Amino acid sequence: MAAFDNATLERHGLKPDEYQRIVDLLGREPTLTELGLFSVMWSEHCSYKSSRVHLKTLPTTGPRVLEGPGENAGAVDIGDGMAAVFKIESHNHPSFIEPYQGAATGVGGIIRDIFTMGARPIALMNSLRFGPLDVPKNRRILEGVVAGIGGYGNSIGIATVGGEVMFDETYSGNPLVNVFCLGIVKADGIVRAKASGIGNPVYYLGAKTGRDGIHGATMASAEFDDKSAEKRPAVQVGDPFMEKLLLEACLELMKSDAVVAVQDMGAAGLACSTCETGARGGVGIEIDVKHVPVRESGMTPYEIMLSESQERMLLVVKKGREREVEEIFEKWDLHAARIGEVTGDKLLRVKDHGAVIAEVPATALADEAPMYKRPFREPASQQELRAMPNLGATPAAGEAFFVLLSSPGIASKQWIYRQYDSMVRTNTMVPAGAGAGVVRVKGTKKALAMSVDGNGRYCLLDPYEGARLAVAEAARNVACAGGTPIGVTNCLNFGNPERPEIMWQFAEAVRGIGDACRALELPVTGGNVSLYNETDGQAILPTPVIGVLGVIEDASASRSRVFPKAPADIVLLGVTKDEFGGSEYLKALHGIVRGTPPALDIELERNLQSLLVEAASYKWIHSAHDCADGGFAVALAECCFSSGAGAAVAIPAAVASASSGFDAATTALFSESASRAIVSVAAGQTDALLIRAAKLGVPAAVIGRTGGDRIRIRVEGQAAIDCTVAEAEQRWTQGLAKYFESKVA
Amino acid sequence: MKFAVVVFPGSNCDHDAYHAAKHVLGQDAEFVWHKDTSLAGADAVILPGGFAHGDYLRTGAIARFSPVMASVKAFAEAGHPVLGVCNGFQILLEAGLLPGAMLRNRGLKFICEYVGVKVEQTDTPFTSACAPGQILNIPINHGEGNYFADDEVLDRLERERRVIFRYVNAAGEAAPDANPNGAARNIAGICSERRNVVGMMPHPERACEPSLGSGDGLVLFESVVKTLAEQGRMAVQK
Amino acid sequence: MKARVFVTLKPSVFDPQGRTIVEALHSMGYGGVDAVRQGKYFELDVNAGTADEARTMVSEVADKLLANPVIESYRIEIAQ
Amino acid sequence: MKARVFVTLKPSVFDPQGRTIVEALHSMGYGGVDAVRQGKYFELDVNAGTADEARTMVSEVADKLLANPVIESYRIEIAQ
Ligand SMILES: Nc1ncnc2c1ncn2[C@@H]1O[C@H](COP(=O)(O)OP(=O)(O)O)[C@@H](O)[C@H]1O
Ligand SMILES: [Mg+2]
Repeated sequence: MAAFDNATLERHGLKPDEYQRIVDLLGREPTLTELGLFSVMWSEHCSYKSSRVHLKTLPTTGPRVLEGPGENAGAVDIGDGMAAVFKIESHNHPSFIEPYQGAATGVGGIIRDIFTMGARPIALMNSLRFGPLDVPKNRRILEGVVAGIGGYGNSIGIATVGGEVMFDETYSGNPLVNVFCLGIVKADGIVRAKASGIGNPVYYLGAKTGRDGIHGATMASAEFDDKSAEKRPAVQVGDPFMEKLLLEACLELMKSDAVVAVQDMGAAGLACSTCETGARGGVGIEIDVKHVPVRESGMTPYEIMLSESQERMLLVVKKGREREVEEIFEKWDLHAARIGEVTGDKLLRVKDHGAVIAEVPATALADEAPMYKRPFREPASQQELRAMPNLGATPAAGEAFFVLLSSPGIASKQWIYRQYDSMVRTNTMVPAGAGAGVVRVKGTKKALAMSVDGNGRYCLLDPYEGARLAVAEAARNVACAGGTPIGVTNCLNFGNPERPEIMWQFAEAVRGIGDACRALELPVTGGNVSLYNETDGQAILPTPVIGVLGVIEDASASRSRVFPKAPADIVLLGVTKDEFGGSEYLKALHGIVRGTPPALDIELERNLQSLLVEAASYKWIHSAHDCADGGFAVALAECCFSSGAGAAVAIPAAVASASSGFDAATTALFSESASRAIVSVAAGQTDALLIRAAKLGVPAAVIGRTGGDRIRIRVEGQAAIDCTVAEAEQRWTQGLAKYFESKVA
Repeated sequence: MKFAVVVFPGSNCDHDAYHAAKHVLGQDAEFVWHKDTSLAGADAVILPGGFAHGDYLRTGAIARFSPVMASVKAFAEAGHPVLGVCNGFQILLEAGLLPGAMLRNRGLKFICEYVGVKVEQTDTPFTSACAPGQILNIPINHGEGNYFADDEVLDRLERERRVIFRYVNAAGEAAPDANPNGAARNIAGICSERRNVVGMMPHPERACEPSLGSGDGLVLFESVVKTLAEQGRMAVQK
Repeated sequence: MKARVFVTLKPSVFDPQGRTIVEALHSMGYGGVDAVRQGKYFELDVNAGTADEARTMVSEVADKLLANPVIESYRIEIAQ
Repeated sequence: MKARVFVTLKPSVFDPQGRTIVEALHSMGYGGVDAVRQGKYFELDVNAGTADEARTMVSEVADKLLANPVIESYRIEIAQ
């Protein structure tokens, strides 16, 4: 190991055996530029070296799948000759370092992944995790992240139609920012990032290259410690205006057949985009860094190749068609530069003013990264976590209800989504905060429904069940909106995979996602992995976030969770059992994450979802909402909020399973059993719904009516909750907002 | 009739205005790129919402120098209807086609939500089909909609009945709690001296289809058709 | 040549940002800060023969673009 | 006492606003402006015995609130 000392390798995040692999692949020592290329391409972030063995087990095929994992985003057929392109991605570490820009550039990155495929992005969602809000720093992070998401998405003009936010101490030093984007494209218009055609010119389009984010990709793959502050110069600044121009120009370009391949420059910038497009197409790419537009003077080729400046694209154009594409660049006032061409030798060759400074097989960088089967082991503490401690006296149900409603995890997220443009391009069918995201597809009768969900508490207690529950919940939310789930994307946020306990969480979660998706016949078309989310040895809750996309054949059948003003029957679908493990109730009232998460009967779940979709399509129901965090009582209240209607219902006691020791009312009201939903029924359709439910084997009961201005719940004939909608809503509305109240009148 | 929707780099409600005019209202509409200078054939011009030039520096500050703006000015001076929505309003202010300026929202946050908007005057081409005092439920979507002008200008606007829209509560009062952004005198929209140029922060084009939440904004588009028909200025196609 | 332009809101214009900052400072214990006004600051690299030429050009630029005379005023400094 | 704080992006940090302004100026015919960087400018009224005391307080305030140390740096001027 002559050429580089250990310190240099360590700075590049390369282990000695990894370095040896490089030498073997090249048949020589790498140059410094080459070392940099390997460093970023073989980082955890780009190569998935710890996660690949597991990800391979996920189901990725199905009749609707047009593009599975591997491309910039997944694509599924939605009928009418159209495809939906969607993906979720994390920007966790950058958002901790600089919340506004970290989140903003995260949004910018996922949007590029979508339009790179030729699709017009039409909706965004975000899944966020923060530490408790009584800590000022956590408030500042949340405030910055939300402003950054809005700042980017609002400016570029893509509606943010949904999301979720949860809080836990473990996210204090490691907030999670996962962003989802959906686009639509003609099914035969999908553009791949596969270079081809020897001699075709390679163009660089968009913002100039600066020293931003050099080693961002390796940073995202290393744990935080006290020294992370030193990595700060890496911060990238987002420019949504530039991206809007890129978006419009690229979509215009891709309408012509002059463009062969398009690839955005995200993590690992020019290095990644050149070797990946080359490797995918089985060709080589040669560029000269002297042509790359730079923002700062004195940039070295190493820096130019590794820079992560935002809002840049790589294009391969058909030879002879250059003028055509250049005219489009000019129309949009975009700077473009011809930086090289496609070659037949399968090498990524980088020149600096003609001198070759790196020459590496494109596949060595893109595909030959080491793949680790890291050891995994169930943590010794796992059994203890699953046991329920003795909790003493149970508070009155009415009190607990108010505590839950004002708990930031459950409270209204209006303070957040009010800062997002949720309507631009006039497709949004379900208002922000009223259920799954639903956007119509203009030019068709259809709409698309989408939801992102994940529950780190469940996953801590049982990562396998927790992951299955996340798939089920996201799909259920889509079904509640009237959508038939058709595809899944996922973002896997975990701690340090070099620790066997974390690797166990990861492996179990992936196994759970795979099993749930197979059972629900949902292909996983893409996703993202974010590891090393830990600070000083304290890992985040294992947090797989699942994004589900569904189709609503008739957009007018889309449903929100909000009760109608006119009186309607309320039907509860599913069964409530005594299931408090990992619940919001235990967290909000007792400050603990313990027990066994709710059991998931996947057959029941599947039938419930079919029923919900059918009931919406026949317009038997006005509204549908699943019972999730906080249980039945919280879900019922959420159906009342912003509807102007109250509800009076009577429910039976929960079915006893593992007894938590709570009284009958508490159990029935706050247990978090899966596979349940509250629907309000259109006049005269109750029987139709109940008959269909019975056929599908979904327990269903009329529990009361909407109306009045109170929320009244009786359990086993006893009054359990009786308050005005207004007083409940006030707590729910203030629960999160109170932490941010500005004193400016 | 034909609406011309001006597209600045960074406009993002251009398609929404176009969609409302063409597909909901059923009139003709066309996009006009900001580097073009011809508005030939247009009966009304819309400057749409969005973030022209990123809204960098100040909202509308750079857009007002776009080549198309000279034509918009001439079009307005000839008495034709011009509507600026949100960013379009901000551009009209910067271009001096309407008086005043925009400050950041009082709460410093971007706000996207439905608000109550009262139609104060119906003698403009964009409110002629409204009932006097009608309250529209339409969304706002901006970070800088805090309308400012000095008292003299404000008094003059009131005197000349040029405050066209005001933020109001459910009771129809322009009360402080109905004011989402701190705008002077709850002003949501104003018109020019000749009344043909209207700027407003709320987005009527987003509220043209009840299935999306509200159809209250369509009346503004219907108003133009009505006014132009009354003036015999164009052949109604519908 | 370097030019700096300071753009500030006119005294008669309410500055919501400045106000929020003062309140935040007070709640952080900085009672000693009575008032804050937020403005914009631009650094320009200009190509001009003399400082006077630079000033003329920069004033034009400030008048036309950098400041909005309805709400803002500006001040220019030229440094060689 | 009056204090002024100039907050600018660190030199290595990309300034999309500045870039957009330069491009606008070029298309308006001001080719003589080579570069623009946009920053923030604050005027503070502070209650302090001495200029040094004022400076100490204002630096603290700048560190904590006015500037984002991750991407910005600042400069302070105290005027009596
Ligand atoms: N970060 C966010 N961005 C946008 N919308 C959000 C966000 N967090 C929550 N919401 C919205 O608030 C509503 C309630 O969220 P949640 O309680 O997680 O929904 P559910 O109970 O259906 O899982 C949903 O409509 C959701 O889309
Ligand atoms: Mg949820």
